[in-house]
Amino acid sequence: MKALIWLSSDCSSLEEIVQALKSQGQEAAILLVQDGVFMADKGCPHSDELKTLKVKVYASKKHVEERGLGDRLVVDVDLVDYSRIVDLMMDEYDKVISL
Amino acid sequence: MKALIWLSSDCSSLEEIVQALKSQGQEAAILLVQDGVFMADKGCPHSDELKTLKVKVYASKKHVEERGLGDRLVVDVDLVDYSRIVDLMMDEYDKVISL
Amino acid sequence: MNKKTLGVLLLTSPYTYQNSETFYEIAKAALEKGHEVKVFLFVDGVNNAKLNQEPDPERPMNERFQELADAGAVFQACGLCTTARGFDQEGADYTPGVEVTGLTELAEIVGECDRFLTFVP
Amino acid sequence: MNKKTLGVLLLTSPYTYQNSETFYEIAKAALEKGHEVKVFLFVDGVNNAKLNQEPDPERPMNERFQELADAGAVFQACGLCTTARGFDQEGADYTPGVEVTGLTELAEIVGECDRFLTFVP
Amino acid sequence: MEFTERSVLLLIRSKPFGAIFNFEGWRASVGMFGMDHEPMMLFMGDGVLSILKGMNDLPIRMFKMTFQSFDGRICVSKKSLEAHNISPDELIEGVEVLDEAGIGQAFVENEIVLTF
Amino acid sequence: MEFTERSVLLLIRSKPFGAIFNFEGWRASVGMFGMDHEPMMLFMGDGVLSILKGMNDLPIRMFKMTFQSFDGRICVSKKSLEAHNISPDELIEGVEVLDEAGIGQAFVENEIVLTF
Repeated sequence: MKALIWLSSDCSSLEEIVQALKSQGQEAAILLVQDGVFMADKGCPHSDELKTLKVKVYASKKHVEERGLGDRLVVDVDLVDYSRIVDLMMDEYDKVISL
Repeated sequence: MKALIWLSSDCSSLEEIVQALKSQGQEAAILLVQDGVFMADKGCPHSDELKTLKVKVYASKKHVEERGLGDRLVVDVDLVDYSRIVDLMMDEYDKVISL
Repeated sequence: MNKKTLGVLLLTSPYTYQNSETFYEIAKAALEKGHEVKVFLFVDGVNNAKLNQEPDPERPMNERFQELADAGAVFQACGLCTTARGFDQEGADYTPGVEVTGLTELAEIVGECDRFLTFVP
Repeated sequence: MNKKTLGVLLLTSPYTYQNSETFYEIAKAALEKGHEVKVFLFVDGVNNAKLNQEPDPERPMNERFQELADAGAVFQACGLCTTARGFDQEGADYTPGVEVTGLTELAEIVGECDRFLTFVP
Repeated sequence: MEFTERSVLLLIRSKPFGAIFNFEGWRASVGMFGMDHEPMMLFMGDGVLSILKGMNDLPIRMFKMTFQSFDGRICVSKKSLEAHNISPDELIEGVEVLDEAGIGQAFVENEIVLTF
Repeated sequence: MEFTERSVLLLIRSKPFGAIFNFEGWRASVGMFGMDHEPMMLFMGDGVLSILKGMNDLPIRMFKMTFQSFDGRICVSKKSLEAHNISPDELIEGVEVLDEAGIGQAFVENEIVLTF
């Protein structure tokens, strides 16, 4: 099972959920949308957490750009548009966990 | 000038505002209402901050009780009802800062 | 104690946020003590004035607004917020006594109050 | 790729939260790819369906809901949330195509979807 | 797709009272029985503040009783409890405390996740 | 009480875009000029994320231009900038960075505080 974690705002419990999935041999990836993209910003106290989780991180291109974070991201993210987000949710991953 | 800080949810910048007021020789007190009362709970990572600020802290009695925090408070608070809250805002303090 | 005026900015929806409950209790207590209360409904705060909200016995919003208005509270609702949300711009969807106005009226309240309280989300 | 069904739970108000924008874009993209979209409006999410929202050129909610419904999206709105907020329990205040139902219909969507997405505040 | 009876995870992360999402999560969980799903509630993060025994449970009492009468599982993250300095004996009756493996299984076994 | 022209503090603590409160704070600040108040905007906490130069300012451009044309002061907390790892040269034009004393004065000198 491959889970996609949709993170739109509050990142509490994110690390716990990712580690718990890993403990069961499951794969997890994170999709940052809306204010969730601030988690990859160099000013976010939780950006290190995101890096040390060593999971694939996607971020909504529109939400990163409108917030002016293009040059401020410190996490390696794949910028994705809505079409790709739908493919991630519907085809590339088996389950969506909304946070 | 005596400022009453109405804290209903998010405690970010609380410490900074209290210290800034003190730096100008002003007095500040804190009124915890609604989810703001969780800040005085023994499980809140910011309860120590509240203690070290050494300011008067009031908390809405109704909001503490309905949340079941009566025995869990680790900050010395004055429990107040709505009537007292109005007196604090209108008479005992000169300005309300809503957070 | 001197009678004073409390200005209020309410930014959130009823039922969904406890702000509406706390606002009511604070406004009622202030009016009972002889203070004036002037309220500006802004953003989702305009939803508080909507008529025909089901009379949840615990939270009868329409009755509460009427009760506060009858006791002298003044209510203004932001016009742009009102029309954006599909409510009548003349106030026909709102509790009687709630006037649909604009930010100049918020500025008026700010100039006429002794204390000001914002109910944030 | 297989055509699948996306279930959506929308909990927040339009204009106030970006969720409504993102929901629209995601639902549109999913429908264009041939997926089905089934939406349950819950808590303040029911406000998204309100008719006569001012056609903000950037965010014409009524047109967007109509466009999604015309493209096959199914919309249900929680009945208790609807009446609590003062809207007609038969759906007369809502965009055509939005049905006022209850949590059993949310459970139906949960049983009929391949993926489920919650738009939290 | 065809209707399928499912195991459903209600993930509750919000505080009680300040906003109604937490309580509406309880209501939604009960609604799952209407179509014979098997719902499980999982309290994580600030959601753990809503299963304190001392809390006034009037807003959710009926939902909780119904949920438990259908043998719905009410679970909480051990890690979140510890982070909030809550001991298991402060919790309402009938809550299972899950360790990391238990949390992992919850997300694996439940096909659908609803978040409040 | 009688109407009084005032100095008014608009305290902006919310993030931009995810919810509209931040942008509505800009709109309210401009509204203050309608009754000849003297508004000052103060960005603290996550509010500092809304005055980045690279942000798409379309939703607030007109408010910002109007606010500045009336010589309204736009201020930001130095401490909040540092906490968010933002250097002053990343900010939009015309923002004053306030240290602790400046923040203290802002809360002392402005008679009324509106929070967004």
